[in-house]
Amino acid sequence: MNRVKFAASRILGAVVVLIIIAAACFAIFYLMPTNPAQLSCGKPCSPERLAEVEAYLGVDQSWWKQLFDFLAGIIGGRTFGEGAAAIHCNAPCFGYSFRLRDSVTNLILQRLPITVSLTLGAAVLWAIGGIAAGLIAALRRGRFTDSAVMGAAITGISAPTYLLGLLGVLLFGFTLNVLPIGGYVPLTENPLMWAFHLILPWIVLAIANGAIYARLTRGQMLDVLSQDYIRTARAKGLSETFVVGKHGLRNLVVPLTTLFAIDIGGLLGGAVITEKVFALGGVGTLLLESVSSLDIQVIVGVTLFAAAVVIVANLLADLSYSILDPRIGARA
Amino acid sequence: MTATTPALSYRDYSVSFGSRTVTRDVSFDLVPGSILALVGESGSGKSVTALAPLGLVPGARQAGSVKLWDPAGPAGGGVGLTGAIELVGLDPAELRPIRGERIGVVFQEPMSAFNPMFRVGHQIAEAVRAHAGSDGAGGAGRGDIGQRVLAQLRAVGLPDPEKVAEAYPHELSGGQLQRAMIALATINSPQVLIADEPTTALDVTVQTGILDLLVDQAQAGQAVLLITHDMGVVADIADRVAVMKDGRIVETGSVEDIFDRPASDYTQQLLAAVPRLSAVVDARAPREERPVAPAPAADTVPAAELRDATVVHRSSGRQVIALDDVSLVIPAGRITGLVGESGSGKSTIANVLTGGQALTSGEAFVAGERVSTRPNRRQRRLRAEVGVVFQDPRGSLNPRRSVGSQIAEPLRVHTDLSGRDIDARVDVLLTDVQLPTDFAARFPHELSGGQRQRVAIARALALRPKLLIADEPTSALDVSVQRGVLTLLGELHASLDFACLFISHDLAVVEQLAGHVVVLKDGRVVEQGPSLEVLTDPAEAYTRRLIESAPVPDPRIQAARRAARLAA
Amino acid sequence: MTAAPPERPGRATRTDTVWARLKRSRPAMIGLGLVVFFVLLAVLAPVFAALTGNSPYAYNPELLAPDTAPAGPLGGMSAQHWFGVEPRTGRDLFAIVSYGAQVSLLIGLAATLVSVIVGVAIGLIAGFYGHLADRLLSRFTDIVFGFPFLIFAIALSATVPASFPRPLLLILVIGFFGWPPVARVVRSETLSLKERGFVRAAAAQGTSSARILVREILPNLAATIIVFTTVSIPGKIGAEAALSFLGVGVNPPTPSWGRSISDAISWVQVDPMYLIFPGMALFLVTLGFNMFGDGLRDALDPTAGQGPDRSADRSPDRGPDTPKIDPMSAGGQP
Amino acid sequence: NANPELNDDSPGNTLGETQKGGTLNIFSEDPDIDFDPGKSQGLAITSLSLVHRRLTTWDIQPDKPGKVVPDLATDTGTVSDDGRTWTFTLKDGLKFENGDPITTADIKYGIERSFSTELSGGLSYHKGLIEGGDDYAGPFTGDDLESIETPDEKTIVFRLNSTFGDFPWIVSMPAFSPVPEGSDDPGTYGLDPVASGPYKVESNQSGAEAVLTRNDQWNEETDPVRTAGPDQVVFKLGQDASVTSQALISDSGDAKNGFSASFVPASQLAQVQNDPNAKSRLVTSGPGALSYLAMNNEREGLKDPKVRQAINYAVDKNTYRIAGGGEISGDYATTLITPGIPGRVDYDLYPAGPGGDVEKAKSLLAESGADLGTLRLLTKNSATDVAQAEAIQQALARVDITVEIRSVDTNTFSADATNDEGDYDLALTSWQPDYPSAFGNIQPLFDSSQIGGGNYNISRYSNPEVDDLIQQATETVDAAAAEKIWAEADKRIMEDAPIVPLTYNRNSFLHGSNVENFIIGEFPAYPVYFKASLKG
Ligand SMILES: Nc1ncnc2c1ncn2[C@@H]1O[C@H](COP(=O)(O)OP(=O)(O)OP(=O)(O)O)[C@@H](O)[C@H]1O
Ligand SMILES: Nc1ncnc2c1ncn2[C@@H]1O[C@H](COP(=O)(O)OP(=O)(O)OP(=O)(O)O)[C@@H](O)[C@H]1O
Ligand SMILES: [Mg+2]
Ligand SMILES: [Mg+2]
Repeated sequence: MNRVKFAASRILGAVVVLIIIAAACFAIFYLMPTNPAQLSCGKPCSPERLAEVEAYLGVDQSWWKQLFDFLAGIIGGRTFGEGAAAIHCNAPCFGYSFRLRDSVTNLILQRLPITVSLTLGAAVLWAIGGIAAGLIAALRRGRFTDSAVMGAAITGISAPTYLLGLLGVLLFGFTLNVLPIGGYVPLTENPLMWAFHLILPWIVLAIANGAIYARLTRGQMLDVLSQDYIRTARAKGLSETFVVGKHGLRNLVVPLTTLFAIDIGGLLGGAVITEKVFALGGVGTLLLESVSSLDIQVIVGVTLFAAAVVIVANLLADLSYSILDPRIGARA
Repeated sequence: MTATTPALSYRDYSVSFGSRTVTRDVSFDLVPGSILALVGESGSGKSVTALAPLGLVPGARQAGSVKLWDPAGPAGGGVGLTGAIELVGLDPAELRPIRGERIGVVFQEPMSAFNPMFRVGHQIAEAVRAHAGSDGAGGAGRGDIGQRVLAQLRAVGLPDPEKVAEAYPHELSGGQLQRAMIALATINSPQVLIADEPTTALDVTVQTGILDLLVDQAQAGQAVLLITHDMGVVADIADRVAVMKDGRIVETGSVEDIFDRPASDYTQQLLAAVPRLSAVVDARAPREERPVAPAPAADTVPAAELRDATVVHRSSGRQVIALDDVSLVIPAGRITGLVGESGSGKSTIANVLTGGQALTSGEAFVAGERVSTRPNRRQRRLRAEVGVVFQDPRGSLNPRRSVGSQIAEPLRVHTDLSGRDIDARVDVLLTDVQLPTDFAARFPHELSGGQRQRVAIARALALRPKLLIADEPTSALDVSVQRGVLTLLGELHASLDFACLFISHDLAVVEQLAGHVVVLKDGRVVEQGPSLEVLTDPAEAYTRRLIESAPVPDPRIQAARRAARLAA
Repeated sequence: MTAAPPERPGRATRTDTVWARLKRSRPAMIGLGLVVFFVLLAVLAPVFAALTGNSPYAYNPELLAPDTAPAGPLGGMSAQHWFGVEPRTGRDLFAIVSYGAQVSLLIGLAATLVSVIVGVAIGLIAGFYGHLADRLLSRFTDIVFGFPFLIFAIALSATVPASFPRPLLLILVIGFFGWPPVARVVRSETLSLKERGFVRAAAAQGTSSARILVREILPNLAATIIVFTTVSIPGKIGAEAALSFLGVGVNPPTPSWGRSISDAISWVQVDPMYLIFPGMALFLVTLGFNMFGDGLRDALDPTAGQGPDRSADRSPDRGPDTPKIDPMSAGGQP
Repeated sequence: NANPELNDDSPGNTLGETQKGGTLNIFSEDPDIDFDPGKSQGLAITSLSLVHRRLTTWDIQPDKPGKVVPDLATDTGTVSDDGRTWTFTLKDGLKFENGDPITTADIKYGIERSFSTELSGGLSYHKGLIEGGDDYAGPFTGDDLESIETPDEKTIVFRLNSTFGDFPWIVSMPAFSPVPEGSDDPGTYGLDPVASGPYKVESNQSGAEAVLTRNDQWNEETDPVRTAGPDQVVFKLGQDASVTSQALISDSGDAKNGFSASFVPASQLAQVQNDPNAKSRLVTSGPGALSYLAMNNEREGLKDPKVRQAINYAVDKNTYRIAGGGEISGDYATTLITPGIPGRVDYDLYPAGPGGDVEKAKSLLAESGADLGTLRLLTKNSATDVAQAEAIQQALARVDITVEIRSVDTNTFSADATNDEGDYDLALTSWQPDYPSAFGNIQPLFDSSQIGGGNYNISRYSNPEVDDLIQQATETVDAAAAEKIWAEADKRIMEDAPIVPLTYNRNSFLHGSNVENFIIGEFPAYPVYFKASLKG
């Protein structure tokens, strides 16, 4: 009962957050000196035609009118133009790109597999690798392995992803010529090639982000190992592996889930750079393109999508606590 | 019981951390069927002594010898005979089968001793499973173990073992958990049971049950090492006592010897510092008459007053009634004691009076003015009439500011004294609380716990408040330190003439200090009146139970009480 | 955060012990060394320029081969040009890297300052006042967390009039999007500090809220804030470089490591030195701050992960709302 | 005929035999490819020409000027005596991919739809040229454009506002492709158009790739210029230019069978020049597009021609060119009409050598006495553009002109440079005419009607005298006569020095080792997509 109420209030809050973000998008791009209509007016472009295009794109409206139309479109769908050439964008309509002749929903869905493959694959890799490294460091605390792993971690954190990525592309892609650069093969088409094309970005992303997991895991594990219940577990006569592997790890689940949720939420934002570096045409690229072509509806649509992912990820994390942490489960 | 064969014997046992030696040349024996109490101040090395041989103190370097004798070995055998395992220097893999199987441990904080993520029954079952292979119980299936856990839970006096086994730790009360902890520690019937302050975190009424359980264990033939700093507990159940100071055993002896004929100065001091509840002490020796404070003049304004005060907390949809229609008067110029079990609403009253907690209904007055939580100037000035000292000596002072500036803070906020006048006042206040004036420049981490509480009192008294609220100001302190602070409070009260609301769960302390006492239970006032009356001749069953559960530091009285209780 | 065991009067002051602990940590000292090195490099950039006569703006077409790559081996390294020269302009690479350090450090430090100030203010208010303020500010934090930072940075850099100083814009943008992690940590610490005896005592004695915030709570957050500041500087430096990498950083010809890196990457086969120097500079300064920040945290909070510490005030029920946050992981934000 | 010399009706394939078969990869930076002819600004020889035919097209041969040649039409058009009515006749046997015959109604409809707002964005020269075009809003509202007549299925007649000698070039533009009205959905037509060219669109996925396969209804006999070698053409979309170049340099994987639609970036040009294998696959065009520094003639200080002339002297074309990739990236420019355009006359009004003449510039500035303040230089934000802007900045610093660079992405650049406000002092850009005529060099850049409103008179230069000359030349149907007037206008404009001509760019392209017939003519400086083929 309570969980439903909690979720409902969070979702309501999320909707408000999203509306504010949408408003900010429209406001910022409205203030921008560049007129998006000019980009799709044609060459040469007469002032009359420019005005027509502006009206057609709706960019002659005030930003709050644009925002309102956009929000109304989500609820009731939208129609652009009229007569035979009218374009319908069915509810929920998260915008329509005149440049790409498609609804933003479709555009995101088209690009999403790439972004998801890229980031989720990397996330799995870095979560596993990072947690394993952190555990090893925690167990070998103060010894050489610990210093080595933590040294590697801090190095990984310090290297900018794009530098690492570009160097990786250069080394493995061009100099050694062992890995493909760019290009994406859908998983459904050929799983092997899918992985082969993504392995380099995965590794590069995993190095930078895995380091954070390693540090978190190590820190949390040491923290947990200093708790009284670990002493109890030892006093029971459990083996050290059991103590760490069961009693220790179980208590890391919640903080690691939190971090993972935040990361998953932030992946889309980070995809902007990653996809640029690895020449992959995912949602991040879509966003960059739309910004440079001032495709406001796509920008707002994708931004909202990205923000929604962040919010949903956080919400899921919050809800998952009640499953993962019995202390909360009972309370809710 | 032929208690000649020790189960565990310490000989010249020392533990050091790095270059710091924390225990030195500790020697004593744990004998099956009897309870040895290890007492001493905080930090004296009790826990280290008990736990380091089991490898449960990381970083500890041990020297000397701790031998675990085989129960099946020849009785009365000399040193070095087979059947003894030397625990010092044993490597972890060899220690593991001993832990939980031959030596069980009960820890102080039951709440943190259980892993919050697993069910209690599961955690107990683990202890069985960990030794199933070596034990011949190897064939024990899941169901068998489950049954054993339930039986064990029932054995430690938990009426509904199924529910407890299925519960997560946070779903149980401290007392339930401590029983479950004892069930866990004893499920493999170890020879030795180490109980490290098993009752300090519990209410006195709950404590009794736990102590009974330990006695049961000893009677079942286990050698019990009980670590405690509560001489009442020692008097209640210990057979022998080892007194520890600064890492050394200063005295060992039977419980009667220690209490009646303490040999070392330290033991004498320790016993003298323990507050005693006259109600029970009376039975033995006539107590000097305590002056009964004259009834307050009817026309003086009370220092504080609650009228029909109710506080209801709503958190995540549940309602907790912290105060239920409480009316009480704290007369000016006198010390009023407030006692009651944990959660009975004592601190809530303190919070209401200091404007930190809004009343759901009813009214609160300080010095005749209504208290509210509004942070306006009037209320703030009203709060200057109240000084507060809280329980935790560590949290009571800001670690980032010097002692002097913290004592001066209320003066800066509420007066326009010049800097020099303030400094002068701080010096006076420090002297009042019997601290050297140069302490003003120190930082809290440079003080001991008792010294910190003195500073906290000085700060609370800086504005010469009409009311001092002390919320368990000494419960985190060692008895000897506690005594100093309490004496100080009494002296200050006599000289400065403030009213004081003294909150404590220790009836003896309240009796020692307060002329008037209020007993609280579940947010209601059960009984109030002059402390002498209430605590010697309680009208309410609840108060009586409180009094009777509080152990007194006298083995004979405790033995009598125990006998009476068991007979009933 | 209080480290010292209670019964130990008359010890050296806090700062001394922190410094002593720091000195004992080799990584921290290496980190500090790197930081100092780059600060000196930045500060002394004009001195070096005067010494060698190389400005980061002066073209030297004569030092370039016909294909516009630097003439001579190792990117044209010479006694005159210590790091060689930039391809297709012949500008001195050492001057570019050292002046680039000015930009990176200036923007990184200032943006950190902005985000720490905003984050601390918001976290303090949300944590201390609670109720409506907390709910509003936490929502606001969510909003900023939800914003895809890069998009806004790109859009803003196009929106803001050109007359607005670019470094200031970057400082504000990077700083603004960087505060939520600070605010969250400060909020949760404030929540727990609020329950400490000395704060309650102060409130009970009629000290005003503002004074409690400033005199009682803020000083106790200092360690957290210092550590957070130190470890978030590299993130901010990285954000500036990333924006420059995407072409929306400081205006050329102001040197910027990020722009040099994005430029150099396509030259790497012909002139690897062009990538190595700015790339290493960015990497090393980041590493330096990270290592120093780590050491600082350990020095300020020796209880963190030091095994069982019985005396530290450990909250017995560390729920999921207070996960120990690694300030280096800020969830995709700068 | 307007250009008899160019309208030689017998285009011959001077290349060797074209191998048929294979998959050709074209690497494009653009994430999308829109095959809607109404919206395209593409050249007659690039992407869309693989799918759509137009009335005329271009025949490009290595080292020869490009020619306009008939495509769907039997000739490059006949003009009426008053010069304002053009008539074209379709060849026989023309079919769409679905087998339907191509009629002039389809062509008319294709042109009409390009007027609709929904399909704005394409090359629009015809919109102001065809009578009534200014007020026409496209066929979707129900109207048709009466000045285009289709008396029968094979004949189409255009009535123009005024005489326009270059009309045969205009009808080679994308909007002159046939679109069957029945299959048109303006929302999606660009994703899956009805092909008239040798290939049809098999799939088109934004951000990934577009696959073209053979259109078996295309009749090679009717199409003398398209060789259509590969069986399949795949556009690899959204490819980073330098990544593509690296792949092409190492000649690995898909790159072996492909080429890049973008120039090789300057940095990689250096690499290619040091790599004999890659160098053999580098194709560099002749001098083409004009790179120039536009000076905003409407700005206070820059209003003074003396200042603009001073800047012409002050600029260092050498460092500019080095920043762009050195010698291989172009030749120094002095004129507005670019090499490869008929009628070009070479001259240099501000002779100073590539390094500039600082003294002369200083003295001119002193004469003028104008207060310049800080000049804002608008440029694109690619590494090369920025480096070039910095070179200009550095050069002007020599004469104490302070320049502040504002680098923005390409779209913002064109929007900012062409809007009504014109908030910049200098802009660094280049211009390639949309068809090889001096008109394309001069009119869009210097006619006063082309200021603001999205048009490309970025120097915002306005001179009635020049406007007159432009009109005169435009309306001159006789090519030789027109060329003379254009040459005169060229020099007349440079006397006012609204811009600094910097270089005539040479574009360099890389192709894979398995690609042949990869040719670039004198104009335009782009490869001919429909002739590239794969080795067996
Ligand atoms: N892991 C450890 N590392 C370093 N010092 C320790 C460690 N554990 C305990 N000590 C120190 O050893 C001394 C004895 O500690 P011990 O826990 O035995 O005290 P105690 O008598 O049990 O006190 P309390 O009544 O407070 O529990 C103390 O000074 C303590 O600071
Ligand atoms: N903020 C709060 N929200 C919900 N319940 C609360 C809150 N504060 C106190 N309570 C509940 O109110 C009741 C009274 O609490 P209070 O702190 O006054 O008890 P106490 O007598 O001081 O106990 P102790 O001896 O343990 O300090 C308890 O049941 C407690 O759980
Ligand atoms: Mg202890
Ligand atoms: Mg309390």
